[in-house]
Amino acid sequence: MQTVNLTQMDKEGIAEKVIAMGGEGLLNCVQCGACASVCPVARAGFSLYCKNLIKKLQSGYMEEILEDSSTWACQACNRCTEICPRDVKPSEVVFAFRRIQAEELAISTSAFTPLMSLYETGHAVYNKRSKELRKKVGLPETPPTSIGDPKAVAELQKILDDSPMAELGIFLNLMSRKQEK
Amino acid sequence: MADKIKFAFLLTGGCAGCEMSLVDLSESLVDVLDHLEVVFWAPTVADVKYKDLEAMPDQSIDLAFVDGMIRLSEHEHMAKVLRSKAKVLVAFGVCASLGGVAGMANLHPRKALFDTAYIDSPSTDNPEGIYPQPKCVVDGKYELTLPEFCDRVRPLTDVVTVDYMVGGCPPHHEFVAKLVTAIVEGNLPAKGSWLTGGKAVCDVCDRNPANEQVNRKTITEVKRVVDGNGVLEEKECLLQGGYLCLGAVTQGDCNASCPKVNIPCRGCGGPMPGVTDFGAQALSSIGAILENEEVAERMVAKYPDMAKMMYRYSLPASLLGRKIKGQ
Amino acid sequence: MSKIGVYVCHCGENIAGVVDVEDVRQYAEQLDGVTVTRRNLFMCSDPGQEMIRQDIASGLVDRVVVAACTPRTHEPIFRTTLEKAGLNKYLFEMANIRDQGSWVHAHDKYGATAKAKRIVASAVGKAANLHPLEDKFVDVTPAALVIGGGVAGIFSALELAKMGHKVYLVEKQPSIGGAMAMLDKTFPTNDCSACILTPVMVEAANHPNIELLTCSEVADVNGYIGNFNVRIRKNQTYVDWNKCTGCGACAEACPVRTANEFNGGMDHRGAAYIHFPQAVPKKAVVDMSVCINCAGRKLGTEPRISKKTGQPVLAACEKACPSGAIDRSHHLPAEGTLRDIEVGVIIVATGYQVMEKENFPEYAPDSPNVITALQMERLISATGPTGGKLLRPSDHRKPRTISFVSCVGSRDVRHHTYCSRVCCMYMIKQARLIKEKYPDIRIFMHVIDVRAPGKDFDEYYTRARDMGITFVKGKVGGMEILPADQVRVLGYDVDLGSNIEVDADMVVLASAMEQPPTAKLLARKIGLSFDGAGFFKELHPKLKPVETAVEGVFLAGCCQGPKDIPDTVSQAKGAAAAAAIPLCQGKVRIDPTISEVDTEKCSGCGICTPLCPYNAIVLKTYSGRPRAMIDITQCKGCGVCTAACPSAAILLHGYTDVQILSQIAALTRAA
Amino acid sequence: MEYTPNIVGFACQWCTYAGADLAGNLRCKYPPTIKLIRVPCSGRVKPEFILDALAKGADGVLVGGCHFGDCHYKDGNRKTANRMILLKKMIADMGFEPKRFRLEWISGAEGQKFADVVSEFTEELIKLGPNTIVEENAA
Amino acid sequence: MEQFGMYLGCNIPFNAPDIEQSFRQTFPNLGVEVVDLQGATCCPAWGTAPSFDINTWLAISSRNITLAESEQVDIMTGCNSCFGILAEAKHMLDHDPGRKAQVNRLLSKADRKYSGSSEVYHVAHVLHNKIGVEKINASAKYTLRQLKVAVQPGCHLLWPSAVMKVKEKNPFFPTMLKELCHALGAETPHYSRLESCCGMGAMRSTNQERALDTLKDKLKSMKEEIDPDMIVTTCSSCYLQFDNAQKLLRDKGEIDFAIPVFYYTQLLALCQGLDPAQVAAISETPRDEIIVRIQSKQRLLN
Repeated sequence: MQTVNLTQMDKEGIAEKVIAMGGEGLLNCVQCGACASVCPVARAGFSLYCKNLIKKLQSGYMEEILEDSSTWACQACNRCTEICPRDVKPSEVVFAFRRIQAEELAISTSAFTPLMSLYETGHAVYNKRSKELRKKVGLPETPPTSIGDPKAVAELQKILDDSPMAELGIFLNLMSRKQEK
Repeated sequence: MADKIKFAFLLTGGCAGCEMSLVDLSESLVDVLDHLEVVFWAPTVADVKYKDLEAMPDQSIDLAFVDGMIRLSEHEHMAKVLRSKAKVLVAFGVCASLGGVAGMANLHPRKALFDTAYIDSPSTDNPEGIYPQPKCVVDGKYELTLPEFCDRVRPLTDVVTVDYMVGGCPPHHEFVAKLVTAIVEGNLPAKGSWLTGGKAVCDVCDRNPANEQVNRKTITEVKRVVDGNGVLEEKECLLQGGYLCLGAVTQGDCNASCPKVNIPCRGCGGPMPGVTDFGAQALSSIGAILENEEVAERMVAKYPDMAKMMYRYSLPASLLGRKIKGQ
Repeated sequence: MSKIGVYVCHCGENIAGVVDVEDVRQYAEQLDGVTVTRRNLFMCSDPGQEMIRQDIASGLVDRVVVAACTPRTHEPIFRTTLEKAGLNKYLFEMANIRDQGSWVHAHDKYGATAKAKRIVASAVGKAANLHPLEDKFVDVTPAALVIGGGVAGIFSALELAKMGHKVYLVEKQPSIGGAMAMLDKTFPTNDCSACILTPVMVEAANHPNIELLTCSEVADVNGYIGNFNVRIRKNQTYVDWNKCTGCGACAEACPVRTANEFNGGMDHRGAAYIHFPQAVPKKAVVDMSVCINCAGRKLGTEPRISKKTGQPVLAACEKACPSGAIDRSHHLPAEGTLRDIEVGVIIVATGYQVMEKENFPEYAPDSPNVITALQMERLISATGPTGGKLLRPSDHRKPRTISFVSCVGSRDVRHHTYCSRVCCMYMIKQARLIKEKYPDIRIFMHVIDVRAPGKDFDEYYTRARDMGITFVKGKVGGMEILPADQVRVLGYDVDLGSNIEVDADMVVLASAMEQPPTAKLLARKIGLSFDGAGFFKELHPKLKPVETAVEGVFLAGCCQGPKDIPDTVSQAKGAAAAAAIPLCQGKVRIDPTISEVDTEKCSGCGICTPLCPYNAIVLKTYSGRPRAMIDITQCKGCGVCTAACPSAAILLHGYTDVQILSQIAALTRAA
Repeated sequence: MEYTPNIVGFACQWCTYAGADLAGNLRCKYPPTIKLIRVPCSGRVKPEFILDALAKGADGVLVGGCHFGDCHYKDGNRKTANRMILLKKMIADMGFEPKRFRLEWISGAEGQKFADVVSEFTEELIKLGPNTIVEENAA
Repeated sequence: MEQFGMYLGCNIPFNAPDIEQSFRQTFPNLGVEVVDLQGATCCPAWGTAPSFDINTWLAISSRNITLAESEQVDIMTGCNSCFGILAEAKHMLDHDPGRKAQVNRLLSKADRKYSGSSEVYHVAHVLHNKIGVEKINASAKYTLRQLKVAVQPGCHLLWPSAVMKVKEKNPFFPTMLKELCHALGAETPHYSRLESCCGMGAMRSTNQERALDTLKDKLKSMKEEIDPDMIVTTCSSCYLQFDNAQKLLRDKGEIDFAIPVFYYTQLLALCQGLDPAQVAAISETPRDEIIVRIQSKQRLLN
């Protein structure tokens, strides 16, 4: 491991940014480790999990960890938030960091498909075999959700079109396709 | 016997009830008149024109009583004239000394008062909605004037320097007798004081628990006379029984005449010497002996016009004096 | 016209760094009645005080206003200055421009200066209306009350008794000894707790100046320093203690089995029982809440006569008692008996409670093998439920692996934010004791960090590491229940940077020390206040650590905050020393800033009488009419009556209407 | 010039005044709008004082006492609470925005709360604008 | 009849419609009417909007809640993750008026307004707290007596407890699902990894290896400690993970056993005597055998 010169770490604005993105408890953390002790992500051996993410953010890391997509393994199970003795709400910090990563498009590749699907169908998860499955168990082919409801999808798209998510250009192709129609 | 005391009596905005209490001296009034020379008593008794008063030499009146509050511009004018003519000026009765019942009008803007009096009251027939005008021309040639209706009621003390104040609505005749005797005998306190026995209604009230060497209890009930809760025992304290009796806060020169007949004291006697704001003191004294906050909340609910309850006779002389404009 | 001197303090840079002190001084110069204005770097320093003394001595000044810090700390200092200069010390007023000025408005220097001027004007306004007041003195009742018979209470009582003062020591349990009596050994010396405490308990019980009132509680407190009237409730014991010899026969005979509090509920006692083997006084009590009335007769009735034997049918305890101390034919009131005592001072030493494991859902509270450290203390004690053998509660087998979990309820915003101060050390102690006795047991200590700052503490901790006890830096976040009543501790090792698990046979929770809820009731009776953590608040955290806001009432031990035994004993002795002062002086000063009735003005309405919290106001006949009078020894100067008096007949010296109205006028005057 | 509210505070010496001192010790920032008048107990505060301050043009008045159960004089604060319930109503009857008057229980341990209360009260008063009674009376 | 708005989410209608069918068929037998929330979208899943922008998340979630508001019903979700998202969103909106105003501005684009009048519940909450175990027990035709169930309550139903209307007595040792299984006569022995993660969702899509390891750990605890006849869950994500990833583990030779998996209402449906071809028809870990055992004559209650 290399020595880190903490005086050379640029902490400028990092905490503020994380707090603004929803990680309000960042600076309350005393690194007791309780969150990590029960964190599925930590227990499964991912590299960046609540406790060490918080420590790194507190120490001024940002560039160095921005591309680490293991934060996207967080299940949001919130057990950390339930037990944190300092009310840090570690899962909120993880999500705040994810939002910062998203701004830089440092997103787990696995996140894109659900996003596209969400925009197009209103469902992050969609299974093309579903009609067949539904018929098999005696249900109408289409459930009463947005999948068969263009008005509902249009409502959702109106919310998404002006969102910071759209500004990242994630939906660009889909949006132009919609306009062509 | 020295010279007779030159005496004047002026009614400003009031009901002349205070003058009645002087008349109530009945036979003793005859004795009093041996000592008094009434030089002015208007407009109630003598047909004296105001210009007659204006014509009198300054300081020519030994003793002047004013009853009534300052409601019209005329009241202010006359009060000032009388002040210059009189050596000793007494605000006689609670209207003159504190503003009186009419002072509650200060919680309403002038427009609202006029609307009620000249437009909205059921007995009024005023389809054109005409308000009293200070000036008007009749038949194209007679210019008539009316005194101006002031923005608010003021006690006499707000307009001129008053030498003595007397509470009561009206002052109790027995006290008036004592008072006149004291004046005649020249037995007066320092100027600027209340003329009073200096004790509260409770001191002369048969219902005061202290008479029986019993400590007062906190208030657990809130009642109003209008609710018809029945009559308390003869010796039972009205305040302790839940009625908002202001006897503890009020000068008792009335001999507790209201509580004697089951009516809670409403504070016409004015505050005890040394108290500036009658209502605030009443609120402080009574608020403190409420059993708990819940009783206080009930009191607020039961008396929705808290200011009018506490300042029934004294609003114009209170620290705020009137309802201030909304901000 | 008064001659007011205004002295503006720089407090080094504390004030002057923010407030323009010269501007404030100049402003004060033109206020009505002000004759002298001066500034100084530190007004409370000798030169600062000398400045005031000289101005008074030379007749320039007859009222003093010091604009500096808070009167709560410095008013007494400057009052002494006035006194030394020959001026009545109550002709003094402080303007608080530091604590409520420069310190809180450092971001707005202009605003802070403007505010300081108003505060000075307010103080000058009040000063102009001050009157000289005279201190009065009353005799002190030569006795002390100590509430709580734990180690703090015992030492407080002994110290006072040894100085020659009469002491009442009140304890609600049947025996004194408190929490320390439950401990096995004590850190950092591993002394046997009972061995060092029992002789002290006995000494307290036998001291001629100490009257031990166990099974007793404080029912009511009235009065004031020097003359407290205290009502003590002796709870019903159902045993005649004059006859009871503490032989324990009743406890053995009693058929009831109920959880034994003294052993953390890990074994049983009877309804008739003796608190613990070394109890002082060693007397039995009957706990009626669990008594099953085995002989089937009501209390206070004559026993049934057996048809078979012709003998009276007695309860097991009655029958067993060799001295006739238990007799159910007496009608004994369940509420006990009341007794009034008079004391000059009170020491509160009510101790603490530990948080129960049920407060911590994430730590498998349903597992019998998860216990609190206080329970562990009993489990390893020779007088404990297992006779000192370490056996885990679920199956009474010797554990192979034990995890100690620290900061359970302490340093945790969900429970208590404070550090309980003793957990690290007692965990280490217990771990060491276990390891010494059973070297084969694996012990893991899960800590956020080890706090061992006392004398010989760190050495004690280091030795624990040497003994092979494993320290894991990292707070435990959860536990899983394994088959066979094992508990899997889900931990994290900060140093390894990795998650860890321990399959433990037992888990010990170092749960927080906290103020028991009953403290609220006592606080209300005495007038004590609480700090942010819920403990009794001392008068000053540094300089008056045993005094309270109630004069004559002192604090000792954990009721004031978590502390270990040495600190508790130190504080107990400190409290005794402080409490001894009024007892030795024999007189206490009555603060003259109290209320007084102007009988001439009083109308006898009696509004004031139910208001006084101390019943200091009585109606007496004066010229034939009832008039209020205030007993100066009872009045504490709250001013509730003053504000309520409809006749403006009650004056609160030091806070008169005129003084307060002059302050309001100064604060609202156009700037 | 920007309007800075002038708040007259009445603080009981055991709790709120001590809380204000603690705010100083902790260096909690708040606007320099409030000036405290120290009284032994909030029960000493006559409603008249509050009306007097408002009549003299104070923009806001704060009365601070101990939490219930914490009163140094057992229950002086309860008398205050009763009085202030009546007074709040009366102030409103007299045309004042009731928000100009605040009753707060601030203990000696609540330095931050004192600062927060003053900050919040100041904000509130800025929204309400100045108390114009003095100008109104002069007019 | 008490009504609840059935919020289906994504996995249930598209990947496990037999669960949807089990809702539609079991609830009427318990006196509850299932109301469709027409036009519902994704909750949205943690990895989508919530990982990008809080207000966009809240706008989408609250839009879904408004569907229930306009039907004047409370929401009932079948997926723990949907429940977590919606409950947290509701908590944030109801406790932060400023946030609510911002989100309502976004929602106005879709001509909707969130008021907060509908509560968010999970199917398990409705079953346990609204319907109650007695009614469930009374509705069963077949008993699960002497069958051992490994319960999987799933995480989003437990934490953070502050946002939930219905709470477990101890969220670290949950009992609601156990009690629901007891209502059907089953045994639910404790296993140590009761509350450990199933590895589905974000973890699986980020790193399948680690997600499978996580699941394996949990499955082994079940198998070794209690050897259950089946796994029962009330989370559709957990359900898919246990069913599908268990197969993956078997295929890779990491485990050598197969424990059938049911969503709780599927089991309930079987006990109510409903047709397995509709309510429990799609799975990758075989469960036909246990279904036959459940609906056998011996288990028929009179």
